[in-house]
Amino acid sequence: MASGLNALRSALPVAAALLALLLLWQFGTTALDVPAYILPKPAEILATALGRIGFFGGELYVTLVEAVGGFLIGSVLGILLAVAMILLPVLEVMLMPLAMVINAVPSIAFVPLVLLWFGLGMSSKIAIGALAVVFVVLLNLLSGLKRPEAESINLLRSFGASRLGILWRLQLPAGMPALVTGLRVGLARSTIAVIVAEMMGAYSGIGQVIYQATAQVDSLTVWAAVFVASLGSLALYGVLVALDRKLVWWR
Amino acid sequence: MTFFKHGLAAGLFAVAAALSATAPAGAAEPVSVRLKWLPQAQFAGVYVAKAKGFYKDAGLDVTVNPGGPNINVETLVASGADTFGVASGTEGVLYSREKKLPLKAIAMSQQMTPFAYVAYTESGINSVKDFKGKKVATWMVGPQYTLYSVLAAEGVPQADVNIVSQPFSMQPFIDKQFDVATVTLYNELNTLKEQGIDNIKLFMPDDSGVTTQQDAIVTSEKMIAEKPEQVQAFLNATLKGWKYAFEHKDEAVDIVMASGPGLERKHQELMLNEIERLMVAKLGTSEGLGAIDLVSIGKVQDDLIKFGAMKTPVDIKGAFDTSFWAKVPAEDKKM
Amino acid sequence: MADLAQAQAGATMPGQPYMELVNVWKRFGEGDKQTVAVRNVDLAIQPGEFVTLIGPSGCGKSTLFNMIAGLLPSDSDGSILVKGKAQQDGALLGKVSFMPQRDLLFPWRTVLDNATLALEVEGMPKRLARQKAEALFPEFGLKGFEQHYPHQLSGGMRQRVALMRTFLFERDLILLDEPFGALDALTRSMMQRWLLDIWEKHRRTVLFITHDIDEAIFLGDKVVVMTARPGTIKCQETITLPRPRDVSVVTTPEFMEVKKKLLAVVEEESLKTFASATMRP
Amino acid sequence: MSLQSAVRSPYAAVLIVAALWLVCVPLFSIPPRYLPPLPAVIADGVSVWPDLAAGFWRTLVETVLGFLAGSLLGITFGIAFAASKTLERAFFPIFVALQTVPVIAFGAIVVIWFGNTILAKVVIALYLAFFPVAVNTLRGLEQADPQRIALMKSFGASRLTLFRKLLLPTAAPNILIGMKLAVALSLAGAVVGEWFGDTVGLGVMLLQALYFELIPRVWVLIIACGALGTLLYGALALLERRFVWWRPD
Repeated sequence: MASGLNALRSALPVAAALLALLLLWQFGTTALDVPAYILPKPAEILATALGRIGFFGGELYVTLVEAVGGFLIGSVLGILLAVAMILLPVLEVMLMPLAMVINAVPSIAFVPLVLLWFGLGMSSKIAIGALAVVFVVLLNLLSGLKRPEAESINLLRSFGASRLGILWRLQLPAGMPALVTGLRVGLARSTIAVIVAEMMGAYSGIGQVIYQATAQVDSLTVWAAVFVASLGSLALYGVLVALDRKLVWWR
Repeated sequence: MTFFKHGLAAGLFAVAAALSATAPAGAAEPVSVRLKWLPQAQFAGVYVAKAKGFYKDAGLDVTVNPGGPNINVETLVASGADTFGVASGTEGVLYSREKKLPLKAIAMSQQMTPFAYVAYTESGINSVKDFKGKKVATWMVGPQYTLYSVLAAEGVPQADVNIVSQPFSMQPFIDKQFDVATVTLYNELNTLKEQGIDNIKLFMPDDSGVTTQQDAIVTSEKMIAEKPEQVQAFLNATLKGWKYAFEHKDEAVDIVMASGPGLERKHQELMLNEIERLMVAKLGTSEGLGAIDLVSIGKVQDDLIKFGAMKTPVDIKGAFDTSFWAKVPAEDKKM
Repeated sequence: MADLAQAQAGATMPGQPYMELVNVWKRFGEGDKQTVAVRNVDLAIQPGEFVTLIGPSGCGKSTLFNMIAGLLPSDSDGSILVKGKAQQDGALLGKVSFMPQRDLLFPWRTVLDNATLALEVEGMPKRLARQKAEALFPEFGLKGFEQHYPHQLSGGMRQRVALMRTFLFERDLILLDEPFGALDALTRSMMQRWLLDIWEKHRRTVLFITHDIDEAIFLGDKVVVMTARPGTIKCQETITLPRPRDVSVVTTPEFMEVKKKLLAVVEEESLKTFASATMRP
Repeated sequence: MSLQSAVRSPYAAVLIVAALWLVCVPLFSIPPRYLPPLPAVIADGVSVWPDLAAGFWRTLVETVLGFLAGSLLGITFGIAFAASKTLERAFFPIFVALQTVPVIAFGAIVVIWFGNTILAKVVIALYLAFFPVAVNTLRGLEQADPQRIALMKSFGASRLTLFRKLLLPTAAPNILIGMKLAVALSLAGAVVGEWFGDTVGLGVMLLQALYFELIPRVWVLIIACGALGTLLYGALALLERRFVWWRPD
């Protein structure tokens, strides 16, 4: 009961702010007579989204499957790489500079290659999603795994713990918050990368909807698609925040 | 609208103008033209008109703004962000008018359908009728309706053809993942040739009686109402630029090459040749460059409505204003 | 547990020290940059003995400790013997029950699971380890806190959890590195008495580092004083105060006498450290 | 010693990768559309060198401007959020939601609002960059130890002094973490921004390479983007070493 009230209290400011923004948008565009092809009214966008909810839902589903697929593959790869680098420091010395350089390249720059390699189907989107995630997870987790001080490691060593034992009992749990940060950043990146890749070439998905609607001067569909996409990635983000509480329960 | 004119946009445009200010252009009117794609020989006329001073002579200080994916020329021209545009084509203008965008086409660059369908010579596909039961790839951002029209004109039921979405890359066709693929005559066809693929057959929509004029030159209704003389001046100079480009191709390619980073000269030369073929075809020769073919436009609209791409027909004479083109001096448009 | 400790202690020959350091050195760096952290340390610890070690800060106590715990190899000119046998590099790991200065509790583990950490590393099934630990909770004054997380505990309680973790790792030698250094005086003296109770019950061999002379005398059978860096053993003082000891022992003349003597030594060493630190360019 | 190895290892890695590239492509006869031979890539880079240099410079300028503006805005929001819980509750979730909006969907709108100037790219870079800076500034400011704040207050420090002498330095390491994330995002923003009708820049060239299927060119541009990103990241890391020499506790 009390927690429900608390939740309400913390949700109130954001609800108020959102409502204020939407009203400003709605009445601002009306008052200034802004045409829909420049900035549609929120009510129209919502009506368009709801009116073709099945269509948008289907396209969003494709995009989310690609984003989540890429996210999962990228995360697992990133985690494995980080663990390998912690266990084999030589690997870190060799691969880290390369990882930093690749991470510095915006993942959209790889879209052309990925489309050529994996075709227009879902696999190219999953690949670009994974690419957008892997280095964020790697870099974050690696710094997290290194967080425990030498003293804690020494304590475990004095108990006779092996390298793997130290990793499992100390470094992995200690690296959890950093991993979660990496996952959060990665999820947002993979969704956007997937949508961009869909725009550049795809059979379906929200990005392709946006691209086609733009070509056909259908700005309401563009905005509705963006709105739906944002709702989708917010939902994913929500799942991750809940996961965060599970993975980092002790804070 | 007013908000953008007088508020944010105006201020920012002032900054923009200050940043991109060219030499003091005397009385020349600053206007801009938005292209549908990145700088390439497809827009040689515009670049030539600017480089050779045709615009300046006409009293215009033209800024050429390239396009890109997710840049919609019609929206930019309708909103006043750009004065003129080389927009998508017949379909795009029709969609825009249906969506109540206050813009009109004043000329049509390409006189015949620039799309064509390619199949390998050994595939046994000898006519559009043979598309039946085959995997045919086309771009799903508009050109699919041209394919539908072609199939309809040839009496091939759409349901009998396996139509799939085509990537921007020709690689799947090269790898024979499709039986038939769509090309533009000025770009993808050349890409295929450059990769040494010449065992192909071409099927042109115009041979099936389907013509859709592309690369519409558009401007806003406001411009037409308030500054018709500028609209006329722009059109005259642009067509003159095209004529000059076709008569001095080497120079035209030089000018295009200087306008975009990292262009391949060979590819641009081929492109200019094909663009010439498209622009001087049909009315392009009999009437002159940029002619508007209201009959073909009417047919395209009928088909778009039939295929569900448009819901309500628009007034074609209102959407395509032929009056400016009619007033272009013959020496500027006749080849 | 006491039986077990005695049984293990019984394995040493009568009169033979449990652990012996013979001419132990530790140098860091090479050539001109070389610094000597520990120099020529000779020390014998008898089974069941409570040895306290004091010295000025930075005297190399912790380096010495790390070597005894097996975390740091000693230089090759000396050796560390356990029950008369020389220990090769790393051989001591897992043989000494080690408690570092800070409690180093893992924030993601409950108090109970922090206490069983060493047992888990040993490979004991979780259920068994927990049972074993739970039995010790009343004795360590932590009953009812089994499922708490470290951040919910006071400093004294955290230290007791760390001690319990050390005790549960049943080895003949317990190394305690200033375990009460961060506690306030009241809590500290309570913890000292409590530690003695526990020790008397279990009789494990203890080596205890501190920089508090009172603490060293109060707890130890033997007080070892280290010199300023490079650290070596300056003197050893056997404490004959009767056991069990309680707070009143601190005010006895015997205690005062030992303290006076040690204070003089430690003072001299501290001054040396201070002087060398302030004279450094 | 550590500095030396730090300087040496990236070069070593680059050389190793180059060598592998050089050897593996002919060895396993990898088709050029997957990975063109390194000499072909280098030759292509040389052939467009003036454009590449101009594009590199333009993208660099856009990225830096967007990054600086975004960082400034992010720090401002971070401070505002730290100062007012209500503000944070009201706007933080909206900012999170904004992060999920693909800007690239709004090419035309960006051009309508911000023209076809460098400003449009800067705005997109700013939009992408400000959020990580805001989040990390907020987290950093929240980390200030209440006891230290009390200490400063006991010295009679004003709010401004407290902020300048304690809160900001405490938050600095976190702010820099945010800025390191932001610099990569600014680059992505600048590249995408160039897709909205520009003539100069790495993004423009990338787009052209994509549609003309110039695979060696794509690799040239990926390498150029990587160099640009690494350069900026390195500059930031240097700045970090200069201004945040202490370790956060």
